[in-house]
Amino acid sequence: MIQNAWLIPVFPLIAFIILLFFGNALKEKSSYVGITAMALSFILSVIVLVERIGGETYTFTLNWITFGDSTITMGYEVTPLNAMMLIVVTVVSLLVHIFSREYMHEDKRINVFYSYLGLFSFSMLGLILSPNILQLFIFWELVGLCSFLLVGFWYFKPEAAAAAKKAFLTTRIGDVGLLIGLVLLFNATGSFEYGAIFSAVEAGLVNDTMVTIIAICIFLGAVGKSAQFPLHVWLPDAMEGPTPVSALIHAATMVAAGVYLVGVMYPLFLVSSTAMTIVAYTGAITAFFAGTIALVNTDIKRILAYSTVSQLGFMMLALGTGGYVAGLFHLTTHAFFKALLFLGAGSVIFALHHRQDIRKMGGLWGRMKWTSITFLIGALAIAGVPPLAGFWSKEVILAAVWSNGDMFLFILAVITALMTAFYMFRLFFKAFTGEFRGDHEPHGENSKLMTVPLAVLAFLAIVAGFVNTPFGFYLEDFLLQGLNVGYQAHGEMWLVGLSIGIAVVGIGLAYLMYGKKVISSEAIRSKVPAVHKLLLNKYYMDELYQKVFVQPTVAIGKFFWEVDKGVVDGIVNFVGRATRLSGRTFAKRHDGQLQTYGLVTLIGGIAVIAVAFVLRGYFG
Amino acid sequence: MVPVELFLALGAILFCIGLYGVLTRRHLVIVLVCIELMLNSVNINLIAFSSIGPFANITGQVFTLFVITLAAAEAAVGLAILIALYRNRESIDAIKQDLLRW
Amino acid sequence: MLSAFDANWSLMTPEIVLLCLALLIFTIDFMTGIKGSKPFLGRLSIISLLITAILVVLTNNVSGNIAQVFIVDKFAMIFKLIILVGVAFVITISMHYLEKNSDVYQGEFYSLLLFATLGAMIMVSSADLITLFVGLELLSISSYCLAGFKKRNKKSTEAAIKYVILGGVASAFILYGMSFLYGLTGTTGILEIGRDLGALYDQYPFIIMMSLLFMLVGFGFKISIVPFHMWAPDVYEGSPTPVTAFLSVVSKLAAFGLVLRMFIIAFGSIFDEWSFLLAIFAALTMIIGNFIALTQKNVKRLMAYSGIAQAGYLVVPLATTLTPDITMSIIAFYGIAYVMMTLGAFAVITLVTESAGKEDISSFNGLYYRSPFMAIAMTVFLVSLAGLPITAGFFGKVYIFIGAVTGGMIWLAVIMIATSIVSFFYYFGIIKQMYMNEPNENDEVLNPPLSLSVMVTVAVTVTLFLGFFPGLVTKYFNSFHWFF
Amino acid sequence: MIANILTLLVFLPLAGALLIFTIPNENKNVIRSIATATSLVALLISLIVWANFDRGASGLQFAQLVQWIDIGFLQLNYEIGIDGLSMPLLVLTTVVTALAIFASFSIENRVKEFYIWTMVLLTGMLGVFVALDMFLFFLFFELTLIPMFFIIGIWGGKEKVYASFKFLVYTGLGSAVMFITFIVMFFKGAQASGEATFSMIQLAEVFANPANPEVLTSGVRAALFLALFVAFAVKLPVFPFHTWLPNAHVEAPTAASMILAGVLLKMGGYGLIRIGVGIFPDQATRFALLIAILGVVNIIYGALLALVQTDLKRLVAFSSISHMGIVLVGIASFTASGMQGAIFQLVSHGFISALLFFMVGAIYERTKTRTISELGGLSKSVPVLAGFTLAAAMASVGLPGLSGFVSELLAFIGVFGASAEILPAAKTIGVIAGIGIILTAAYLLWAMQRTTFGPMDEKYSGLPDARPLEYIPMIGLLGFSILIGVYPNILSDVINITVLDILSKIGG
Repeated sequence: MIQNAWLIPVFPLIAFIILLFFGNALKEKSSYVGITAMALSFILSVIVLVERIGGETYTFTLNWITFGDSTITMGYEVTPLNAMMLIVVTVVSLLVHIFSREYMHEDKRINVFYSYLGLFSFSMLGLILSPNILQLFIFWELVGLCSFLLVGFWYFKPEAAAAAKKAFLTTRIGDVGLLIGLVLLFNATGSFEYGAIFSAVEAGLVNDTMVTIIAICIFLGAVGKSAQFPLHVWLPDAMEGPTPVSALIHAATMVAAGVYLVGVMYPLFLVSSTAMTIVAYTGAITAFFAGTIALVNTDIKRILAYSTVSQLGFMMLALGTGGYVAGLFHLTTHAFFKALLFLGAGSVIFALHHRQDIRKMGGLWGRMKWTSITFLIGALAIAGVPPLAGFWSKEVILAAVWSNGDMFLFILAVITALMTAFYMFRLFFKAFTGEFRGDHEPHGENSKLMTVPLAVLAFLAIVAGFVNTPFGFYLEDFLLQGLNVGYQAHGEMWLVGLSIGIAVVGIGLAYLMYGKKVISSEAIRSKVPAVHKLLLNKYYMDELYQKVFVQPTVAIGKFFWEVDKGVVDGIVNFVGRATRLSGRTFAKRHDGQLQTYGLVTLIGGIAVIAVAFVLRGYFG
Repeated sequence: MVPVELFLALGAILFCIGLYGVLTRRHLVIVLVCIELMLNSVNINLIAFSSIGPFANITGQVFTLFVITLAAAEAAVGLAILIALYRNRESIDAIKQDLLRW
Repeated sequence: MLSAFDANWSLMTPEIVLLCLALLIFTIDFMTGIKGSKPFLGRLSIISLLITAILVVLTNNVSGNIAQVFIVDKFAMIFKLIILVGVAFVITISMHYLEKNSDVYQGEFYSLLLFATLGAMIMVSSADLITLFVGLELLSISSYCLAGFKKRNKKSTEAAIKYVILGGVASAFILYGMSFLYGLTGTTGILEIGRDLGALYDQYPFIIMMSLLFMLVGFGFKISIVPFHMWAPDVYEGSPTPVTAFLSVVSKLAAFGLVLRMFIIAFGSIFDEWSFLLAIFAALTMIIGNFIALTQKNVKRLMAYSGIAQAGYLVVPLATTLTPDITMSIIAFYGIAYVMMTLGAFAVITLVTESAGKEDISSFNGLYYRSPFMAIAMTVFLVSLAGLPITAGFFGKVYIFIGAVTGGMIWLAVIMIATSIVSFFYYFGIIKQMYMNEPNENDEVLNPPLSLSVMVTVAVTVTLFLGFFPGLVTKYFNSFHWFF
Repeated sequence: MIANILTLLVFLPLAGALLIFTIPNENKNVIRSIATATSLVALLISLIVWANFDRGASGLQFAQLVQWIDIGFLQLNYEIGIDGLSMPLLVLTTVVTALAIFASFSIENRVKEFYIWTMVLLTGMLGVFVALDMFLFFLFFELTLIPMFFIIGIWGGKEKVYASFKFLVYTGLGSAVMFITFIVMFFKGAQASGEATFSMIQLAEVFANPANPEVLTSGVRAALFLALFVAFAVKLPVFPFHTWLPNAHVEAPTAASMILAGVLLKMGGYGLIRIGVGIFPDQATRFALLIAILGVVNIIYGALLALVQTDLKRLVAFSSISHMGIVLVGIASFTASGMQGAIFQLVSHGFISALLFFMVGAIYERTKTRTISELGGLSKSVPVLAGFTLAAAMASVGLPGLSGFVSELLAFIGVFGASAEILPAAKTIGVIAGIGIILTAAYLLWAMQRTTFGPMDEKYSGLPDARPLEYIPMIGLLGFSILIGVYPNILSDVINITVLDILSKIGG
């Protein structure tokens, strides 16, 4: 079946095409088309994974374009990493498809929604199966498009329209970097194929500076897509999209593509220590930075969004510090528990008639049992409570950072982990415990269509971590087949303890502040109002970008537009007008006086003759 | 013997007077007369060349006859047009003839 | 010296026949009463012209001369044919015009046109200053009369008086220049002058230059090149439209033939001394003609400036160092193109302005709706005048252009192209009026008379045909030895 | 049949025009069907040519040579033929024109003239792409001028007269420069080789032959190349010769805008490669930096101006200017990929810009406005149109899977791989061009945000969505864009050998 892996993305594509043409007729039934396609993909992915575990990497290519002596191919490839990612994506996607059936059923454009989801799944799966980095880039852009479409799904909301544009544009900045990186890489190695690239790089055919530049360019793409600092600004805004979309695209899959990209290009990064350092620092700073913002935010989806940014930073940090398996492991586990959290949040929002402010929630525990329990599992997982998935992956990341030896990074990582536990439980306590503070009672627990996906994800959030524990590094062995990515650090016992400690401290602190309310959050806030304001305004990054990039660009554009009208076109019009004007001036000499005519004839004749004589040399 | 240059100078002077008259006089009859003057300067030249020029021969005088004839024809047509003009405009002032311009 | 009776007078057959026919028409006019519509005279004139044209083809096919005073060569033949066809077109236009203007004495009009034609034919055939002058005056004096032919019309008489006075001055200039030429060479024969001039120039450079320049002023006036063009717009505007057409095409081309004969034969040996001057004049003419034409609202005046600009194009080959035969091929080709497109345009202009009763460019508004055929034909003529493919005007210009580049006058060629672009404005301005504006309120559908339609069709066909297959004509021209 | 197929292709539309000429004005539908049929047959013929095009052969195919005008020192031949450079553009022309004709059915006044002019225009455009004789090339080049003048001037918008005259005179001026250059090339070639010819192929050999350095000094060749560059720069258009384009595009009726942006601009790029680079490879490489800088200026300048436009159609017009910069950058790299990128961009932009103009036209037809601020929420009122608009915008942005991406990718590979001797500072240029791509995304998405997205104005609520007939151009153009985007080999195997031929001259 592994030869037929190409079918995995094709199923959702077929769904997309069907819905594109017949969506209007199918309306709500569209969901079944999408769900069926995803289910098929999922089944096939499982088969492929099983086959791959015992098998070889399978590659299929055909010529895509020829120029000069170079040929670029396209095709698909099943490597261990791919196979793993296929499962992650198909699972989450399938669950989101199911979840959306209920969540979106009131929307008239549900068929459009499912067609977009289909397109996205196709693109994401295509991205994963790409045998070369160019094809990856192609699908990379396509998922960006889907993200744009889905964020802007409710296009009639100006915020959604703006967010969609922002999402696309910001990632586009990174993408151009990536594109340049790819092109440089191609020119340096003559190929887009991973294997050819890596062997060329390892053979030293590309000089170190170039490798560093290329790596940084490629990383720029990852920064955009995975919402790393300083291009993270789009992800929180992208929460304007429907919540299942946030779960699928902006938590589990697409945003993780940046991490995945660094993962597949890992041998290249390994050659350049500078690039690795940049990756690590970017990841760490992002993780910390986004975590701090999440501390004060009050929108349930935005908290999760910042949390996602922070966790993605964590993965980058892992990769940057040599933790190849750690980063990708966290990517997997994070996909499950973050999708769970988002879908849980979606469930809450759905029940609350699309209200997202956690200050207006509270006391949902009794009202929405399944949602609450699964959400708690997700929160525990992300906080790193053993034996849930997040614990195992976070622990290896800390180990990787520690073994890297940079104390600054390690401290940042620890603080971030602490903050993660804290703000997740701040969210949990505020939303699910205490009194209900909203104005509209929730309509109770949602239907099975929504809770079952939650339950499945909760299950995965619990067990996904077991594939790579100190008791057995199965995932590591699997991913490292035929790959040399250096030493993979494993946690020592004290790190495990630290990990648990962080989680406990964070949760405890949140409990004290928001559960028990022993410590007043108000008091802390009033002590450092400036910091609070700064965090609340997300470090003023949006405003900064607006002032530094957007407004000057528009101003320059306006300036040039004036120049274009006034000067460039002005000269053209001036020439035209001057021609006409001189014509008129000449014409005015024809004043109707025949004696003027005679005189002009005479003077003109004499003048021309004089000029000619002078030129001819008659007058010396 | 009077050198040919003197006759040529006379011709030139006549030509210039005629031209000056054409360009300055407002009375159109005078203007026509001045044109005759210019043509006569040509005749003087031709006859001078014909009799005392470097290649004196009879052709010049024949030419002169043609010039005189055609000048007369031209003057006749000119005067006829002048009369038509006067009928239309009741003026033969050169300056006032500026319906056609620009 | 040959006796006049020994000469081969048969060479002059076309001229003599035309003279007789013109006199016949003149007489018939007397006998039928001076007033009233006389379209048959027009038809008769056209037939006379065609007979003459056939005779030209038959008799002028050989080279020959009458006492080196009247010569017949390819140059004369082609120019005569161009002139005769041109006049035939002009008479076709006139027939329509005269139908609309019954206050004009028709018989005189046609016979005067024929006399003028005779003058033009003599001009291009003459090889003697005297003959040349006589031909010129015959053409000019007839033209003066024609210009003022609407004698109750203020503009017409004003045009005539301006024309006669300035024309007279120009004649005086030519004669004054000729008198020196005669004085230095002792002959009025152009061929002899041409033989002797090279040697004489070393002796009397200044006087010969003077004489040349005086003649240049006069000839420049006749072909209306800047700065001697001032009369042209006024006269063209004031004259009856067919006369304008006659002046701007036939009269101009005949004068051009004269210039060619004088400059190539008589002054050919001192080419270097005047080519540069002509280049300057050509450049000025193209620039000023096209620039002023931009601002014109009166369509006849516009055509006057356009004609001035076209004259500039025609001067270009003369100013470049080509062999006379190539120069002539180029000029003759453009001459044919010029006759076709300009007279075609004038036919439409006459039709439109006479229908509208005004000569403003706005009378062309919505012509496409009123007479699609005329609008399309006019478009072809204007496109050809503007020098865009695929028309005779385009290829004529290309030919001139290539000639200029061959002759090393790239700057002149560039000016030519640049000013052609300027001319797009006003030529396409008329096109715009025809297609993009709605018709004026009182304008009705135009019903052009058959003769005019036929003439326009012929003009369009030739214009397009020469655009597609210029080679057929140029090949023929290139085989010529143009001058006697 | 195959032997003279190009002649058939070129003059078929003219025959169509003549046929239309005979139909009375009133039979609008007959006229429309004749025009459609003619353009479809032309399309079919071009596809037959495409199918029979030998992809493995270098040099010219379907060549034909007939003596046309012979005036002793001047010989003009009817010499036509195609290679991998002209083949795609030929198909582009027939496709875009056929679809533009579908888009023009809404024209109700003076239908007959419109289609006559369109047919003449088609002949002109096809002729430009097959002509191998420079004089013939010029003739066809000029032949496109007058129909476009009429189409803009008669069926255009408010400022149609100004726009049509500006188009006529400005591009006419460009043609004039081209013509002068051609003639000078003709003479210099004749001086150098003793054989007077306008044939591009022969002239390329003459100019490549270093045997006659006195006549063809590098100064002369540089001047000729620069003059050619200016001539084609007007058509392409290249900053600062671009100002006719926004006027012409904005005022032209939809179908004309499609043809104008889709095909007419391409003649500039085609000429630059075919004649500029083809005959003066050494000079082209010498001025590579200049070309590249102008290309980058075009990209950035066009994008910046597009960013601040308030009129949707003008925005698209400026996007054309921006995109044509990529052609220049691609050419300037003088690598196989860059050159191919330039050609790809010509083709791809042809489809995409035509689609964009079609969409703007369709929107305008319904809303009667092109002002961006007055639009909004089109996704709600006309979802299908909005969807295609969005798709067109995405194609223009360079989204993979659509043709724009491939050309950008190739151009980038080219410019980053350019040899430092030919194109110094190539990487800087590439990076700036990259910024241009971001700006492209910015202005298009911003425009989309304000037009297709956002709350719907109530007055647009009852607008009819796409008519069945409108699907043809929309799907057709988008389909070709997707086809090239998904499987670019379909183009590259045609282009590649020709590109290598061109580049082989630079190496030598």
